[in-house]
Amino acid sequence: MHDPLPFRDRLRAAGLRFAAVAGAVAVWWAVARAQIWPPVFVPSPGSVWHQFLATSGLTGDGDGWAGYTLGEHLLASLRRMAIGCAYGVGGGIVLGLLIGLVPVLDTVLGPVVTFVRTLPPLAYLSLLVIWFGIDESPKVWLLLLAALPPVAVATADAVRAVPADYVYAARSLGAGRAQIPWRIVLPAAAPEILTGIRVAVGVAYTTVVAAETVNGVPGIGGMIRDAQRYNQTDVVVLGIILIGLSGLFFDALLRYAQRRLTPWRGRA
Amino acid sequence: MHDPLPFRDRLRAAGLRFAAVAGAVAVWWAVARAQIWPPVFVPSPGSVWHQFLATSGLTGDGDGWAGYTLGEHLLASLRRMAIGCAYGVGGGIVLGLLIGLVPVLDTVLGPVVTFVRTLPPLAYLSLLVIWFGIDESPKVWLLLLAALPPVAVATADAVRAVPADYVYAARSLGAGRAQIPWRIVLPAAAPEILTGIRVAVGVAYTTVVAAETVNGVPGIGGMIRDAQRYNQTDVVVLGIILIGLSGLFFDALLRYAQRRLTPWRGRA
Amino acid sequence: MPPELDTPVRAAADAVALTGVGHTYRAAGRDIIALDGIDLSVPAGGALAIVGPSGCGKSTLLRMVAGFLRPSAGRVLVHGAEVTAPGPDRGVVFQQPRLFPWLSVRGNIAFGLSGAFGLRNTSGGARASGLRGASGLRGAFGLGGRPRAEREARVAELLDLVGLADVARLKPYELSGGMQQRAAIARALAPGPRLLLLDEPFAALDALTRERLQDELRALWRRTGTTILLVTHSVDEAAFLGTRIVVLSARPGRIIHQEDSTLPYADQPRAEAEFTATRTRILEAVQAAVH
Amino acid sequence: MPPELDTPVRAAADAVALTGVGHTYRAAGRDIIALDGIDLSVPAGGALAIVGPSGCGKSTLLRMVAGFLRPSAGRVLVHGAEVTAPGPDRGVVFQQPRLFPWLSVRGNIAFGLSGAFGLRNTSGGARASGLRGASGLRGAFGLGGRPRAEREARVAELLDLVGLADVARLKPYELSGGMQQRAAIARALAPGPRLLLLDEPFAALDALTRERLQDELRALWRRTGTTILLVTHSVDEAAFLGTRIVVLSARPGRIIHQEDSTLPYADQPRAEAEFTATRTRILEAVQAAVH
Amino acid sequence: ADDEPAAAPGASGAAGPKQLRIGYQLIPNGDLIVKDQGWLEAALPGTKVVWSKFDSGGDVNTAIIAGAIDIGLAGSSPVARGLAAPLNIPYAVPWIFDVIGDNEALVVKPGIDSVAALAGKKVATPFASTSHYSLLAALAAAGVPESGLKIIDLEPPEIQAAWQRGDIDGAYVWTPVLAELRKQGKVLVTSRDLAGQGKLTADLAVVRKDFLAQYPAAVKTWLRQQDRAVKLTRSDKAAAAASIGKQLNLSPDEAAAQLAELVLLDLSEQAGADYLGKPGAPGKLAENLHSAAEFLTAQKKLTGAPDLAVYQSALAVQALADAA
Ligand SMILES: Nc1ncnc2c1ncn2[C@@H]1O[C@H](COP(=O)(O)OP(=O)(O)OP(=O)(O)O)[C@@H](O)[C@H]1O
Ligand SMILES: Nc1ncnc2c1ncn2[C@@H]1O[C@H](COP(=O)(O)OP(=O)(O)OP(=O)(O)O)[C@@H](O)[C@H]1O
Ligand SMILES: [Mg+2]
Ligand SMILES: [Mg+2]
Repeated sequence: MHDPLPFRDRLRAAGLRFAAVAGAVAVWWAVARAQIWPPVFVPSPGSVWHQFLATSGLTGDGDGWAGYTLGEHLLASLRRMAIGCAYGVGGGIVLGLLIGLVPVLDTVLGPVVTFVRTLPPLAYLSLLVIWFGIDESPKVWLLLLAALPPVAVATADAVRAVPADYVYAARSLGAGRAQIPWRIVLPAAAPEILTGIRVAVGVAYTTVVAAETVNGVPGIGGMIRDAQRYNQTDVVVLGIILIGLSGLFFDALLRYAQRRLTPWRGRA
Repeated sequence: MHDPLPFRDRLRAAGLRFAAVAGAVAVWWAVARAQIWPPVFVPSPGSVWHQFLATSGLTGDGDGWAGYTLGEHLLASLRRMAIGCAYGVGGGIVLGLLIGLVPVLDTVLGPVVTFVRTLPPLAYLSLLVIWFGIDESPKVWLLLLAALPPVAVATADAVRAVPADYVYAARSLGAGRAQIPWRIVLPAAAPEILTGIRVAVGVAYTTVVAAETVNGVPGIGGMIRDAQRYNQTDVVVLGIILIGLSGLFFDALLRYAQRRLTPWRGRA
Repeated sequence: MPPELDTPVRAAADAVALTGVGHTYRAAGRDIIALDGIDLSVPAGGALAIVGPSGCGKSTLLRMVAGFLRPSAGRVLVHGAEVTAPGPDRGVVFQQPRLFPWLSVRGNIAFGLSGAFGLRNTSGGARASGLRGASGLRGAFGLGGRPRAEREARVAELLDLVGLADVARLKPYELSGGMQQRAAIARALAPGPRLLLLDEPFAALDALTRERLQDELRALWRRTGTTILLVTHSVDEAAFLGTRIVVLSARPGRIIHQEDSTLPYADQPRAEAEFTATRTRILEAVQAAVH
Repeated sequence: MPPELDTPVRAAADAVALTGVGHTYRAAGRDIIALDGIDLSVPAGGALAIVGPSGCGKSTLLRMVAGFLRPSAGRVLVHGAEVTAPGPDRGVVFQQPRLFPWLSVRGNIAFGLSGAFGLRNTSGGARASGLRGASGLRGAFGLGGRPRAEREARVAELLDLVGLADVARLKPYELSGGMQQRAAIARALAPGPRLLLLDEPFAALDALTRERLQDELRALWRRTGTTILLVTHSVDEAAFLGTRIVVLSARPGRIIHQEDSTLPYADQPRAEAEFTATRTRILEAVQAAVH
Repeated sequence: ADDEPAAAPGASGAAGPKQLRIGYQLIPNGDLIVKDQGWLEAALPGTKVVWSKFDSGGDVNTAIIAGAIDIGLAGSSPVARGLAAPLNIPYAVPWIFDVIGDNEALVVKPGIDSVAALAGKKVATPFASTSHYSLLAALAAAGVPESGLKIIDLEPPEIQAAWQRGDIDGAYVWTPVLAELRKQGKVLVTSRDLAGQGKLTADLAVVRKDFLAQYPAAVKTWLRQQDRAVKLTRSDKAAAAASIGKQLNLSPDEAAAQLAELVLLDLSEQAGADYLGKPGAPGKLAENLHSAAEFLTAQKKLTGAPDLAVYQSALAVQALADAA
């Protein structure tokens, strides 16, 4: 849906965002200041900033956290995220296509996917360890398992919503059965698949702490977990903010991709 | 997308499903039997069945688990799920509509939602306890926070995909601005919102163990955690199966709703 | 909403007035000038037929009057007020049917009659709501806010008018192309708008159904004084219905021929000698437009 | 895929044969009999024009021949083989354009030419691929699997044919209704199918463009021997293009009039005396169909 | 001291709390016996006893801060943290549920014979737990620097899985995973050994200070039930194990075995100088907590250890003495 009279004031948007962020920080500062909740739970912006400086290695007085700088923690987590999401998204698209296109697989695989996507990661973490050890693999697998279902569900549903006439048209134009998924279904379903990917990346993010329960340092999730157990809430909040900001960044990328790749949304 | 030559053999579907389940159990049994992994990790179907009988109170020799029967655990969790999902879905739809419809809110609220939906629940669980205590509220809140984002994202994206002409047509027919969301946008976006709800329920399910970390008995998640602590993997697997089966049930309901409510998918 | 809506319409005033209107789309990295320097007016109660080659900007023009698009240049006035948004005073039949897929045919037609809209529609409603006459329909029809029974009766009459009474419960995707188009016409007529904007409304209909609906539309227009803006590819249709006929040139659309006609007021326009003459003039203009 | 595809077509054989074909939809809890007891055949190289009131089942019939729908009763044979699925031997122009929104106009037209399809199309391709003649196009056109340059040349010619050369890079939603329809026609022609199924292909076009494309279609048909199945609301069009003309009754669609015609083989069919006579006969049949 | 439960209501009387909210954990000690037998409910008839299960001392700390529970169970590490800045939780320790004994231990793969031989190896333990503390204490005692080996953060089920695969060479962990590891490994150090060296770890009771001040009688009753439970473990092991087994969903045999690995102290033993101590003479537990805090400070997990006096004043020795 587009505004009937579109008017894009990027400057205004940036201003609004800035105001919103400034407002949020101000509220945070006030809440921390008023000590409505104990400082262990709501640390002040100042102490979080201080932790940022200390752990990022930007100032001399800190040497990171648990032997790694903030950047190293973040990078380690992002690397896992990237691999896990890549496999999860790829697998989700393939599974979703199979389920959406092949009735037999919908009957058999559909329930399997639904079953698997309800399973709580905390319950099967030890299985991942026994299968994949304690290094990168179990973390990547967990992130994969978190990212896959939203994409699979969105893809399967999107496939069912592809106008049958597109498929008929393509078949009449000589596209073989094997080409339909890639040449018709995937592009036609792209908008909803991209929505599914956006959801999936978010879900993967929420799983990063659980994934880094297993030998998770370096890693932002491991850092958060560690800090939380020692009630170093300023570090926890620092980690949360970093996660959120990087999440914002990737979501913005995905939304950009969505706008570029599926410009016909709301107009076709 | 519909098969060009539709042929629905419900019996065949049921048969296929049954065969798939039987096959899965057989593989499980074989794996457990072969002891590829120690029984602590892969308990046999038999011992899980035994635990089911013992904890469900169906036989005399068991009196449930931690003082509650299996049914009570399941019911407690499902109740939390139902409330959390209801609020999460409701809130997600409202937020999604606001973000999708009001550009200013897209600018300001959009990033907030994205930020929040990346946050790992394990990191803010203690805040929930501080704010909401240790009874039902923090659990319901956690489930709510898990269920809301997929719905909000799917709704906002679906709103953007609503053909502008529908809105124009409605406005020309006398619908006021205030009526557009309910009379046009919501029904037009319904298919994708329902997909979002399906994803959301799945995500809420995966969170149930985390939600029941604190004072989680009765509750299937609490039961799984307890059993894990004492290496009673058969109970863990039993809990996982129950979660998965109830997830299958609710997903089937949602898919049925999807078929009934949005029959035009793939044909309009 | 133009304030005039609640005052009686001055018969002689211009219902639609475009001055220096142009529209430019941006697509594939370049500007596409769809319309350029259009000056045009339709008196209240008049019927403007717009003819022109495919892609010349007819739909664009209609969408600007409807308030779906803002002109890149010039001003679009409807009932004296500048158009800023769609409104219930202007009923629209889109080039593609655009029925609401989640509503049945009946639901689509009833959409504009629902009680909640009552206040907005009453004044405009008095205009074009009567459909009696040639089709044997009778009664002055209430609009939004009227009792349920009255609304239902109106929907039933509209269904009869467009010949969809027996498929009222079907969903749009269960209709044939022509049936969808007829449902869209009934939907636009339902609230009885003062101004009807029709984008090739009869293109998907067989010759006979088309002629019957042309007759109905003319009867409705004569009876209620509704202003009509009709985009059509049929020169016959333009001659039959247009009190003013405008021919646009190929892109960028400019007015290359304009004439007034009294044919629509005749008893049997198609039988008049002038009919053929008008057709020929328009056809020549269109020929000039394409080449 | 019918095995005949790879053998030379026997000129006299029936390209399309329907025996006792009926189709019943289920909607809103009841059965809607769209078509009933249709017996129909089109000789290879013939052109069948189907006329009938809106909603009588014309699109349904076409979709069954295309392999999109399975008949509820009877058999549909194309080139001697029962239709079970859509295939590249049958090019389809839908009633709504149904262009792929993710491809540009050029991309849509080129879709049926992509190399990967080469093997499937070659035999059918030999038939209807040449577009030269009236439109000034020249060369016998290669299909899938042919060199890129050849494919590009073919797309360019098709773009010229339907007058969309200057908007080749636009996306479908950036086109006017008529432009979309023209793009859909070009897309269906591209691979040179043996059988063309056209569902009111010119409905959204202005009179002149329409006439030009009718001429082009006839030229192509005469040159290549492509079999044509044309659904149309225009009696003129049916008389101009149909070597066999069929009139269906209102729902349930049954054949109520059928005639063969040699007009399409004439140099100037519209100028023939028989043209008017044929028109009149068809019109009368349609009138009977509606009432 | 095995008082008639009926004596308690007389003491708390009408001034008793409306409800007593207890945070418990699944650890085979007296608390589970009290819960299973319903002694508290019987001894405090005017009070509604609410039992809430927790998974870690950290969660108990949080719940106390949130004001969601009155009495809870937490390990000595979380209590040492809770009493230090920034938490500064206003709670006191009136009871030691158990001193960790053989139920937490350092197990290593065969072939490793001493703590010193762990240099360069991978050892797993759940971070921030009593086991983590004990592991580091054992390493310090053996003179192995922390940087000399790789210490990995894993939860017990994951430790078992990693051990199974051979990804780790050793682990400091508790039962039941410990029992599984012991089957294929070798125990180098147990927490009982470390307790003997002054590095005691324990599961402690914590009570909100304002609750303690307001309802001393209820706390007294609570202490007496705990004492009664400890005495039951000595007088009727089978009954105690049955109760615990029921709470843990374990067979009585298994429960008995696990119970035996812990050191349970009765009321008079708790008042000894090694533990809580007496009014005016706080016991060594305070030093223990203090050294744990200092240790955490060295680990940069605390910004600074509070004074010993903070820990001494946090021992609810008066309540303990009153219950005697
Ligand atoms: N959304 C759009 N983006 C870019 N260009 C557009 C868009 N809509 C229309 N155009 C261009 O504007 C021109 C006029 O389009 P319009 O739909 O008004 O034509 P029309 O006169 O209604 O044609 P038709 O008779 O074929 O419906 C066309 O050349 C078309 O390519
Ligand atoms: N998907 C469907 N479900 C139910 N009924 C349908 C469906 N499609 C078509 N019909 C019904 O079948 C009948 C024939 O439809 P069809 O589209 O073949 O008509 P048509 O001859 O092409 O009409 P038009 O000229 O208006 O396009 C119509 O009455 C329509 O209501
Ligand atoms: Mg148009
Ligand atoms: Mg049709």
